[in-house]
Amino acid sequence: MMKVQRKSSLSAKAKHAAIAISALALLASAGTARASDPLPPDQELEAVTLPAPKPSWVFVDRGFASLGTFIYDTDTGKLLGLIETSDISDLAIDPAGKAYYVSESLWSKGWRGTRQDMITVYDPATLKLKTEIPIPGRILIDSRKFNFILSDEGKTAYVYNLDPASSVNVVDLAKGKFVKKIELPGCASMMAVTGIGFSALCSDGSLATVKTAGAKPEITRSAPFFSATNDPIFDNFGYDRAKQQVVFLSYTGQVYTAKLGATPTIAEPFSIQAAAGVPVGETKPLVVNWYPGARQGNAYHIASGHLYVLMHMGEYWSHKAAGTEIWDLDVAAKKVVRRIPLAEEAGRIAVTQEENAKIVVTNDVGNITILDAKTGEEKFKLEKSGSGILQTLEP
Amino acid sequence: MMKVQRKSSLSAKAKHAAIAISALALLASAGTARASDPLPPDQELEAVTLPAPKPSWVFVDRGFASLGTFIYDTDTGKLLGLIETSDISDLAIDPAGKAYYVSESLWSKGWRGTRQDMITVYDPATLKLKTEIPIPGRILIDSRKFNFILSDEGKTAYVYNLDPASSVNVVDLAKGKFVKKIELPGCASMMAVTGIGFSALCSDGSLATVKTAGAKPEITRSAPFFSATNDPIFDNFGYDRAKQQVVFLSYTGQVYTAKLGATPTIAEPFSIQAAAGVPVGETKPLVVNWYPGARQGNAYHIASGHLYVLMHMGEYWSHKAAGTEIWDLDVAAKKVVRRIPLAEEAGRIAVTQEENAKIVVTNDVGNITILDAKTGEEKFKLEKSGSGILQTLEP
Amino acid sequence: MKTFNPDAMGEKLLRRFAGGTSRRGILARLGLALVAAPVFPVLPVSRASAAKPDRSPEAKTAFARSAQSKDDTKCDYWRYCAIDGSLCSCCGGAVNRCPPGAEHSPVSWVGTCINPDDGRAYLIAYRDCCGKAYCNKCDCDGTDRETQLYVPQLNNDVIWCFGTTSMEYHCSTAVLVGTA
Amino acid sequence: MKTFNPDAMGEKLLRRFAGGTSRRGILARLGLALVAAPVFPVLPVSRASAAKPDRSPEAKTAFARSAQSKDDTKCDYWRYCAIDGSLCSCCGGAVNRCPPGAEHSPVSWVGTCINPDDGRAYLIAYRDCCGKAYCNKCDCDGTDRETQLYVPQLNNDVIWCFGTTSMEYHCSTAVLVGTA
Repeated sequence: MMKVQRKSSLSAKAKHAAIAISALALLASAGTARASDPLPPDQELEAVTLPAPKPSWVFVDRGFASLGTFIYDTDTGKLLGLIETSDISDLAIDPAGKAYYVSESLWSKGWRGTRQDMITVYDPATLKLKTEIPIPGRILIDSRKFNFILSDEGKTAYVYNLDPASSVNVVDLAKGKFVKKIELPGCASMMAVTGIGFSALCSDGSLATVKTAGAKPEITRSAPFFSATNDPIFDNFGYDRAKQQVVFLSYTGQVYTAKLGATPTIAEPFSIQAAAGVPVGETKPLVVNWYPGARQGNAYHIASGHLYVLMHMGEYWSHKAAGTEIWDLDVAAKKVVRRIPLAEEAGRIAVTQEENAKIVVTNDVGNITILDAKTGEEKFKLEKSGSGILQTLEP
Repeated sequence: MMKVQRKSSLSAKAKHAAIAISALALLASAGTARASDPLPPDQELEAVTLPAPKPSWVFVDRGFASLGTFIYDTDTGKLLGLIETSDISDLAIDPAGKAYYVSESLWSKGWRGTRQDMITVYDPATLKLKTEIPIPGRILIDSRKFNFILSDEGKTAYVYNLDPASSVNVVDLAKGKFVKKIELPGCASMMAVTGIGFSALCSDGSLATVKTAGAKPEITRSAPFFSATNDPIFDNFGYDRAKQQVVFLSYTGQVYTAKLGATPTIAEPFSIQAAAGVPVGETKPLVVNWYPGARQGNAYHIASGHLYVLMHMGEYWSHKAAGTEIWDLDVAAKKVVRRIPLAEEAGRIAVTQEENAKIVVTNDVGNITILDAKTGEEKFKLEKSGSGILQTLEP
Repeated sequence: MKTFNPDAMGEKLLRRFAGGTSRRGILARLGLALVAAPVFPVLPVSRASAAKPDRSPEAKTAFARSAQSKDDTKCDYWRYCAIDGSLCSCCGGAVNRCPPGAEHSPVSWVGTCINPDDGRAYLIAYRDCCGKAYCNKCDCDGTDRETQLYVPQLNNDVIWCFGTTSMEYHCSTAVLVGTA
Repeated sequence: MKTFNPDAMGEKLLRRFAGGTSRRGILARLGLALVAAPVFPVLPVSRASAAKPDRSPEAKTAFARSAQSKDDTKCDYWRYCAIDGSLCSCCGGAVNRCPPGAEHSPVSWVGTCINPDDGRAYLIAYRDCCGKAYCNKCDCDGTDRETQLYVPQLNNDVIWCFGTTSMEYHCSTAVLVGTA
């Protein structure tokens, strides 16, 4: 097996041969030590199986043009396995831990041939393919948390599509069937709303809520509450499924909380910079300040209501810049309670939903760092492991 | 578009913002300079097209688990385009420059589904797919030069297969059709033999020659002339198609030349180390010496009869170690006429078949260096461009 | 304050680039998108496009202040203020032209960039070249006025290979459409 | 001088690992390979397997002299003397066991490695785990007695995913077969 980017270990070995040889006198005695019986042959073993997904696990997509999502245990730093997420696919985890779902687009001949969109279902114990559910389409974009979401305790999936009109494909996971397509003009990034359907962020600065049950879906919109072009809300945000509570963050650092439902209520925003005692973020150029940013720049710890945000110094429109600090925001208290400087700047952040939460950050070359969320202490550093989206198990 | 391993240029930019701002006074005058008319809109342009392949071009496979083969011009160091070679595929270039052929294996659903083996034909000017020729199978291995070869002035292709019995699939490229399968037990790495068929290296240390024309292929073998397990001949070697002359190199550094035909003749070997005035390579451990090695460790300049060999210091069985020097061997004179030390050790080497030949070497992280073959002078260095097989146009 | 309507612009682009029958499917679908989306956003690029635009350095983004107009294989080339991806000019193509074998997407996301030579703001269409493996050369990520997925025409993460034979992303061009 | 016959060994491996009906196709084809290949090589590992083997450091390869038996996630672990690829022990599997979801190839290439604890030479089957994307963790390339493509059982570049549902290469195991 040939592979790219291998260390030339052999060649290094050859160089050290001379040194090895000079150490032979020492090795000789160990080399001749001998047990009486030879080692027994290995028994044939089935592939390793996994327990149901745990809150301590983090799911690390390897990144654009890379295949697969690694499962790491943040308790041990160990790699547990790989879920077969194809390029630009999305992963969703059954809340009861009964399946991994991959929403993906495959062509019949590599980059060419017939396009096939589907939700592929994997057994969480064996990671073997269980079934494929064909769907009529999905958006092609590097994965985001809110383009493929589960609802109704994992019985329904919503798959976002852009072709380039925007719509949502509704899939009955219990029956393994595509149900219907709902047009959703000008909106994206879905949140499941219990008993209703889903909500989504819209280009007019509103929150749309879609009742999916009826023959014809009903779409209502809140009053506009943000500017989609002047101070956009990041389409990565915090969501407490049980409480139906969302925490949004805008480019300038405005924090919005919303309670979802048939008629969502959206609270007055506050500034994360103000919450940290630094100047409020502005949209005009030439002002260098702390801004939130990065590709996946915030992670919400649901039980404690803390939002962990990747922050960097820069000017406005630097919203993709990697974070140099993690700000730990107590959302209810409107207070940044801790600022954790990062040794390596980070492009993505996730948090485990454990009581003793761990923060996971990655950078563009795929180095993963696992930190204690309370102390900021570095627990593990895993090199070249993945630069794509991070996910943890959420209640 | 999100991608892996991007430099965080934006973030660096943000950091420099403060500096930029302090330089504003200087910029101000330039910023207000203004032409009278605005720039005209761009015209719609077709994709760039390419001339027929040139001897100055080098074809660089991007490596295992990477897609595509870059075309670089060694005269300019410029990237000209990408041929769609899928993972573990093989590329062959029509000797008349009328087509690029990709021998490949594609599954209908990414890593799963139905296997489809084919020769895919690309137009050399537009790099667009022209046709696909289905074949019954091929070996899966990272690409080598002699698993997919053309014969009869590009009218016939031989595709090596291992399933795990070894065989050769014969394809009529002129008619776009698979012709037949020839069992080839214990042999591999094919050389086209004009008017006969092909020869191949065998595990008994012989050279097999296959007459393909008849209803039943005839396989004859030379007397064994090398040890396939004690001092194997690298399955990458030099081949002069016109003269039907091969130059083989063994792990210890023995150089064999052979004249192919119905009954090939194989000359007595000589030692490349002896040809350089250093001790002859041996098979026993503990002897540190110069050895040939690397994944694609030698390249033959046909017109001059020089073999360029990647050499390293090591012990025997270090035959995959990257080269630290290039040895320029005048095969007919049995003399190493130049030793070129390399700044970065190299895993692959190729030479352009121009009169003023250029040597191309790459390493495992995909850095390409282009050297003048006569002087050893570095002409271009191209970072992270490909770590897979290198090919040049051969007469 | 004059505002910039990316929808109207999208239609203009379509008219210019998407002629011919083979792309009728995509046009039909886009038509739907445009008709069905009454709330599509307006982008406040008034600083650049108003009658008396303020093009002083104080009004420019960090990108615009350091942009150059000489080398289109570098990320700081002025047209790349909102590009994301590999530059086609490094992949065998050109700033506005696909490499051999790649297909230009008829639709795209857009940006408004300031040319340092004349100080004017121009509308740039970042049209992806599609149907070949990811080039992965000269990867750039300009983010001036780039927004989120709910405004896809102004989001540079979407794979804009619609109406092409294959949706495989190869690289991105920066086509000058006109003054903004 | 006792010689080692990798073909006979191949058959032994097949008998042990390839039982069951689902792999009959591969067995049939392999049978063909074994029958049709009268010239398959013998590997001179006499230093390791002769009645009175010379296992002194002077007879060992550079790999064998520096090999260890404690950590099977490192390239210098003794069984990896002729492995090439990602170690399954770094990918959620074990030295002789596939990671979740991967399928063990019934056939493999082989190596003869010396265990530093007892000084004995053992036959190691490098069975690939297949059907998942390339793991790309702990990539190692041991080359003791590794030869070229015309002796595929002793070549570590071949993708040894024969008789598995998918031929996608994930990682490699090092299964101890017995003394060499």
